[in-house]
Amino acid sequence: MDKLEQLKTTRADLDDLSAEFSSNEESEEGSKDIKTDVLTINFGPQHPSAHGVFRGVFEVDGEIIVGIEPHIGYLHRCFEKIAEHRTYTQFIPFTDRMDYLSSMLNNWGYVISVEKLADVAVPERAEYLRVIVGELNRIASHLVFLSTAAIEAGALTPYFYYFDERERILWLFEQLCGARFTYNYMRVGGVRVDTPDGWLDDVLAFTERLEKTMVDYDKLLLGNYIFKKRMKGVAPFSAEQALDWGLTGPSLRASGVNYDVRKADPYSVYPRIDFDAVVLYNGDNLDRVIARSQEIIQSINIIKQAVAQIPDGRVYSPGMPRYVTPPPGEAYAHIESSRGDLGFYIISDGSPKPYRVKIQGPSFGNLQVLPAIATGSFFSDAVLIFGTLDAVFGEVDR
Amino acid sequence: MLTSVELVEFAAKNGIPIWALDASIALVLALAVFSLCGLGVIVLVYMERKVSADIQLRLGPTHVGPRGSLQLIADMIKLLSKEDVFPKHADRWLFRLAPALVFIAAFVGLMVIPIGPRLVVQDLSVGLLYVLAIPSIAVAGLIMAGFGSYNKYAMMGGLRAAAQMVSYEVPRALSVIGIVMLAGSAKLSTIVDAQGFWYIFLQPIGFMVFLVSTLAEINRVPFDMPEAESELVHGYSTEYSGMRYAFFLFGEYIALISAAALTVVLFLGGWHGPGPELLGPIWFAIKFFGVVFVIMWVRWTLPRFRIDQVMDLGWKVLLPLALLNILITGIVMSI
Amino acid sequence: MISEIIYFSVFVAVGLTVVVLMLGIQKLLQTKRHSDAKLSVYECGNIDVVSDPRIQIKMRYYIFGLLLIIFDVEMIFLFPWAVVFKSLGLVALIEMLVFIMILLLGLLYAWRKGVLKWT
Amino acid sequence: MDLTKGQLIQQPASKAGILQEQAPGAGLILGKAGDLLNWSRKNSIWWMAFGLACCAIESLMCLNTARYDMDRHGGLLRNTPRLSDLMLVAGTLTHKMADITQHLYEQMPEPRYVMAIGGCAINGGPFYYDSYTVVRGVDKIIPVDVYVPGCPPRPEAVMYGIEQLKEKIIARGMIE
Repeated sequence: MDKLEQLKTTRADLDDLSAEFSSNEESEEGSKDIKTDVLTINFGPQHPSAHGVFRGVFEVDGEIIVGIEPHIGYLHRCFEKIAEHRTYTQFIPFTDRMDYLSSMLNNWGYVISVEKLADVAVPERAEYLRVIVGELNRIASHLVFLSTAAIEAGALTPYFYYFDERERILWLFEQLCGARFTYNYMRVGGVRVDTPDGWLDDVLAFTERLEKTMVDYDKLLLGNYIFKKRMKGVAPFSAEQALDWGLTGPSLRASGVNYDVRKADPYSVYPRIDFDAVVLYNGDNLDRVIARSQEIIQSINIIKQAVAQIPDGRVYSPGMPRYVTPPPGEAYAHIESSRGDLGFYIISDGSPKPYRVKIQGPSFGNLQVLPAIATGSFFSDAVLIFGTLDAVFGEVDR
Repeated sequence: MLTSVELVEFAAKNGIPIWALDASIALVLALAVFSLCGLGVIVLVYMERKVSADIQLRLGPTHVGPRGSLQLIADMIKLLSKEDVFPKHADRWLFRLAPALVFIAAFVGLMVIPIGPRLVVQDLSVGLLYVLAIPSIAVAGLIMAGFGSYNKYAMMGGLRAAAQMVSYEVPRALSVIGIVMLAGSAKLSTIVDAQGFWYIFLQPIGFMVFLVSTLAEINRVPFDMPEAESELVHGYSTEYSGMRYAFFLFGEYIALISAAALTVVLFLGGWHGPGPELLGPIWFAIKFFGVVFVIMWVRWTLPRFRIDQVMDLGWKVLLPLALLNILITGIVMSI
Repeated sequence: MISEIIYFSVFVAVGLTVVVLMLGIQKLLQTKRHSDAKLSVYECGNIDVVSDPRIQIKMRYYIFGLLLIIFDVEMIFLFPWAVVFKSLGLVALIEMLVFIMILLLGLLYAWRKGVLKWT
Repeated sequence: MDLTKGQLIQQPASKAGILQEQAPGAGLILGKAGDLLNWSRKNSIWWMAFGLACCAIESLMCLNTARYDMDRHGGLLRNTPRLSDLMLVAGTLTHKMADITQHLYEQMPEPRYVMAIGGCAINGGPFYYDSYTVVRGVDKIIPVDVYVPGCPPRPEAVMYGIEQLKEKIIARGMIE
């Protein structure tokens, strides 16, 4: 009996020994490649290229990103809950502050949903004005995108040129509705005011100027060898991946998917306007930047046609009540915002206040892809990828 | 030389040891160089702000002093009166020594640069080697700052500074070998005197390699990896405030001064120009500001490289080009 | 030689004096009001430090550092050679070419082995 | 989060202050020196790149651009609190962001100033009075020097605010 025990323990010892031996072998093999740790870096909320209040916890091995954990919610202002306590018209200023770089388009997305819910007809002139201001705002937003992309790549100068052009657009908006930045211009059933005298001529003059200057700016930024080298082939995104992750807008079209709400589900007077959705095929950083730059050209094209086609008449549909009270029911409408597919889903219970407003913001969908495509890239590129995904945190957090 | 025979005789008569005489003259000269380079920093920072403003459709400083020229003075006095934050976790000595090292290394490098005929503090026979080697010590300061501040961004900035130095030290030094071969000396004043015909025309490849690696050496765009603001918040100097930061700023601009002056000396004929010899420093200044303007122009036009691209450029393009330059120079000179 | 060393040390001393003097003036002028938060590490505003910055970080340019030493040594050999090159002539050129070629081959070898790639 | 923990640990004033109290005649010299310091402080206001929401685009980004160009007055955008004199709190401050804002403020070296830009930073905003996440004004957590109203204020308004801050800086003595 004792002998058996002894044998057993010897056996166990031997097992231990062999285990130790094998583990030694393993550690020896491991020591060939010196063990290094990953550095956990906080990126944001206060960071020069955090685009507001994004916080990403980046795990960096040397210079390569091995993991990203995004933290959002630093700007959560509970818009959807607030909407339930405001009348339909009162909620329009909130949409301004959602995606604050393209306020007009957010206004538009909201009022178009309410109009669908309440079945309100919009005068022709108002529709054209919406197209004009919407596209102007898209240009302004893309200009901010291009300038931040340039800053993140380390070039400061393009930012000043792009913002100069943006100032001109803001000046036009100020002429139209009195505000530089948060416009509150659209109303359920039209737009708030008609254009001042000569405003459309100013718009045309601006588009002609921008058409010329954009050529120079593209040469300055997109034609730059270093910029191209930094951007080309970084974080490529195939069409399937883009669709799986729910990307929308220029980022999706840069991956080769021809989906533009203005074409796929036309609204307003877009069917009467001849333009192309910008589709590029590599889906890398460079394409995402070029897509924006080319969309500016397309927007100029749209504005020119809209100004040519705009009829005279009223801009606000007659007989609209002070409080819009849609019948009970629900409606969903979406538009092509400067960041992608912006949808509003509104449920009405027949009272002057909505029962529920659900906002489908494109920035959120675009941002969630960041860990998937930025892992494995350089730290400096991860910042660029985050920039080219073009998230606005007013809209991500709402 | 400046230690003239009379002075030595005077010293010998009065029993002053020769080293004391040397030291006192050196002190006077050091103070002169310091005030000159202090003035240079003020002019260059003002110039940088004005040039960048001009490129960016802006005006630049206009309100402080005549045309905003007192802007840097206001900034400096303000930095002098700011609170000096010494982070709790920072390494005591590394954190303190880093700005001093960056500043002193850049300042001491100015010792051998001739700005006119015989206008040089110490005309070393290995002046070229000295002026390449000493300012590079500043990189150690950046690494110390990065490691000492116990901050991740600073840490990465310091490591990048090291990576960059590793890649650009060699091409920069190799690119001037051709000049040494042509001039037959590593003494800077001899190199200037040998330039009847500017070396920029005899050594175009060398000049390009030298200019690019100089940009990398002094951490200017497109090679400002150590302080890449878009990802590493302020790079190696993230934790520094007040005067300690100002020394980094001084160091950076003095490095710019010495790099631009070296470019003038090596490739643009130094103080040579039409007119009497007395105008030498003026010609030197004109060429100097020309080079500085080009560096600033590049700074405000180009984006930044990525770290691997930076190293690729250094090892795979500039180093072979520099070696090729030596080869071509040697063959042409032998024929 | 001794005079050059004196000059060098005087320059270093002047630089050091300037640094000490300026920091002293700052010490006199500043308003010190420290709190724990002020002395803590800057982490983009986050209060908790999520990891230690002084870890064993991966130095991907280690091999580059080795190459730097090799080429720096080469450079030191090249300088004296370049100074007297005019008087030595063709033989010296060929000798030095062989030397450079060996190093260049080394560089090419490292390049082919993929060491110069930032992985 | 606890909104009352914003108190700083008070320490004795600068050595210059002690000197002024003890040495006779030092007051005059220090007064002149204080004028010089105040002149430099008002002419070199570096602000922190700290944007919260919409106001950041208007007040932080536009303030640098060609039309407004605070560089003319010596204003520069700095990325770290360590180099900043002024914190522009531009945008809606939420509870989640509040302690970060406070932390950043505390990391700025003295002398430091704060400007609350826009309705949200002043008192929680014209719209978010019934929001459960918005802090009703940044002055609940950090001391504010200048308030610039607007939603968002124009860049000119922010420039005017900075002019007001300059007057405040001059009015302050060197020794606080």
